[in-house]
Amino acid sequence: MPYSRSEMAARAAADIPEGWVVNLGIGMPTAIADHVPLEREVIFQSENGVIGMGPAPPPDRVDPWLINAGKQPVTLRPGGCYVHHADSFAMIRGGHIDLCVLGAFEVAENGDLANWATSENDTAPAVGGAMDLGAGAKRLWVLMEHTTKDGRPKLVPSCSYPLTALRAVRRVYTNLGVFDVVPGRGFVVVELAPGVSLEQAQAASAARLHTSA
Amino acid sequence: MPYSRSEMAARAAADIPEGWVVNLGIGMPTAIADHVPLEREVIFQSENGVIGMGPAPPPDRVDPWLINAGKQPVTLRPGGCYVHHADSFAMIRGGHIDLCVLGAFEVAENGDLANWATSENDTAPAVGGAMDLGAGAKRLWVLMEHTTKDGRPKLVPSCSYPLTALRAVRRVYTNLGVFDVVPGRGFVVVELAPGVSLEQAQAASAARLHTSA
Amino acid sequence: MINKIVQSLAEAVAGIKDGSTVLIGGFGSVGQPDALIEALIEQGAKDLTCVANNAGSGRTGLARLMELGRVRKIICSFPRSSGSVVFEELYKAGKIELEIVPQGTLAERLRAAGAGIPAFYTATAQGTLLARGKEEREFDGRLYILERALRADVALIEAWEADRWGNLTYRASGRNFNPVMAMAADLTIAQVQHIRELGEIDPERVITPGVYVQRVVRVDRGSPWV
Amino acid sequence: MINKIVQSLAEAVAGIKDGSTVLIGGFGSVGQPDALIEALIEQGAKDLTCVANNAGSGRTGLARLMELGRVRKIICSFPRSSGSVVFEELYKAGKIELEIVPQGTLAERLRAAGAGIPAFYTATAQGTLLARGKEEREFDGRLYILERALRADVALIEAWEADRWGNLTYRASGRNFNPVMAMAADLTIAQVQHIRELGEIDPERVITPGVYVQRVVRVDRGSPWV
Repeated sequence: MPYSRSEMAARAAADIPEGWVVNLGIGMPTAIADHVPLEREVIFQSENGVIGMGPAPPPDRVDPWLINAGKQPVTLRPGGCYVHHADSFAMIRGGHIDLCVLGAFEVAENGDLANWATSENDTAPAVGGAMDLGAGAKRLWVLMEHTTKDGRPKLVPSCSYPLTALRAVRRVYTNLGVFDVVPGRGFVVVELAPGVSLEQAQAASAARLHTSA
Repeated sequence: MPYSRSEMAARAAADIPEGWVVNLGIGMPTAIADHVPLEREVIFQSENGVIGMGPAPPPDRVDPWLINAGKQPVTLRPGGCYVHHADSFAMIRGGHIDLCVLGAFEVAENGDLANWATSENDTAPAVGGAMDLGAGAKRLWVLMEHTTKDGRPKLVPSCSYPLTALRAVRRVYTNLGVFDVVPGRGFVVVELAPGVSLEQAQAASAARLHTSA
Repeated sequence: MINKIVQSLAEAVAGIKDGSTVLIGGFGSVGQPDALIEALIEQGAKDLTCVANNAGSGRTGLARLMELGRVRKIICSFPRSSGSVVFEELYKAGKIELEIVPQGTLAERLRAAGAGIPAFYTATAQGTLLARGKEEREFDGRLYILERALRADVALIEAWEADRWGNLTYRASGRNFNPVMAMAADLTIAQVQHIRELGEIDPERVITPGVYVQRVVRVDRGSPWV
Repeated sequence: MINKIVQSLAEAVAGIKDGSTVLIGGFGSVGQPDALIEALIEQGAKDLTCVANNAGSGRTGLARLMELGRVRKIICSFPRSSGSVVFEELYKAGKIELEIVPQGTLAERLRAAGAGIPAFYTATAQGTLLARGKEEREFDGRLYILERALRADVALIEAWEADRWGNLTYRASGRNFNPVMAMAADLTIAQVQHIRELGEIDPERVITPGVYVQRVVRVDRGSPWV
């Protein structure tokens, strides 16, 4: 059985050790934080200058001045703090973010990431902070469905969509499993979701899946 | 009678309007602040990140954490604040300082300033923030004795000492008078100290002194 | 006595010229100078280049300014946020120019303008469509692109507290682009929730020194924003 | 539980390697991590490149480290402060290298290193001796020189308060180089006057987020510094 979205987020969350500074992309990656227990102290950073985000507030305790990069209300943990946008991206660009997890349209076997525009003729693609995070974070993971809604593979030999960052992705979490991007080799299976065979995963991928052996 | 040091500082102080952000160099220029009454609100900035300095504290009220660029104890006025060194020099380099007043070894008639090293072979000249201030402040004035201790002129056709900043000085206050640096023209006498004649001032200068007429 | 506090929104935006480059603070609805944008709509300046993280949403604020045909060009990182209908219409009709800038590069270009840095190198966007036409250069084995400072005529920002010298504090994620935009414009106008007496704001808590601010106007957003 | 607080100065400076580039915070005597410098003297690392605003004074602290022959090179803006006798002796004897950097360029090179900017242009020092060998380039009719980021292995800094996540506040002019140095080193070690409980420091008042800090040690300076 492939992972559900929640299981995918939990699976990625399990790999985040205490003490890491982590930026989670808008959409599915944001849910990863819900699977990191508060007592495992992970510092969630948001591009808009929030460092040390806590869980979403109950509806009656929303502070309208406190949102994350996805514009959702959040809270600040004890030990959290605020910086302005230039300082926030100094932290990102300067390599001080241990991990960034983004969604993707495609990931190539050399680690190229495409997640911001669906064609060169896209009239007005929205890039946000994805290129900064892709180039700046110490580690870039991707969390996404293994294929598009109409079944097209998203693990590819090389990206057909415009790139966000070059040779940047280190690991991919999908509904079918966990895959490392190994320089010179490509996608290497770390594990498959329960009941998913290598053949199934390979059939859903355009790039070759290697096994670590 | 030429101006005394205190009169020179007072003369420069008289030309600083309310609201200007002003950086005063180490040494003689620092004394200018003493001649600006508190009710004329001038914002004195120091390279080490103090914005809105007030007068020196009485000896029994010195805060050892609060010094100016000359390492002397200072106070902070109401409305003052602190920034770090990169933010302080962003303010300087970014053109947000209305006026900087420095001392000088030489000022050339094209506005070149030499105030940091006495020869190219100087073993270890100390530049501090002078080059940043020279290049970054909106206006650069110089406050200095008209000649060296042994009588050598400091207003020169071109500097013989290594430069601090090029074409930067706009006005010079000396014990003999006040002189504008006018592009394409050179030193123009704004006023002479009481009892000082143009001939005396010219005799003490290597560069030509023009009169505004 | 230095007093940057003005008494009306009209006074706050007076003198903004046609053809100006206008920075607009905020990220999402937080720290966005809504009242100043409305005042700019009233004020009438046109042929503007607007710099903001987004390209407006709904039909008010920046979107309204665009709909009125007053914005020639928008420089932003995320034009396609939910409800950016006006921008989409104008852009499809070829009635507005767009420059997309990665969010961190946008912040750094503004900071550079404020800090007297005319240009800097960054790895962000290297090798992508957004690097087209930009100088590429290698330092220590990695490729970077050259980005230019982004200076503006006017910044409209929102802050939490101000005093008459223009010192500003922000609240929580309300900082965002506001402090760097304050540095990058010749005329920085701040809409604030609270006016404090000079000296009342803790000097260690000032984020934007008044040096960067020319005008302050109080706009009480009311509950739940206070 | 994240806990960056260490119990001794020896633990704070443990592992600093020979050949390291070491940033030393402070301006004048303010915000200077005196106890950490003494601990580094004890620790024994040699062949160091030290980056500080000054080149030490008297015969203690950085001057002592130099006198012991442990500093290969010093990068600073103002080597000739009153009492920099050790530096003068060593420099005349050809026993120490010197790189003089304008103070603002020094701060910006450190900030650039922390911010992932490999190089930037500045007008500071253009046309002077300190621009020799540096690329010159014109932007919008003005000449600038290219300056490189200055990254380090270790930063020794002083702050006012810290919590166990390493968040730091400073006091008055004690900020100076400390926050930018904290960003620019792989291992940032802070000597602080006060340890606070997590959450006790106002989040709006944190100047250096703990993200930039690896180790914190409490050093009570005693009166009148408290």
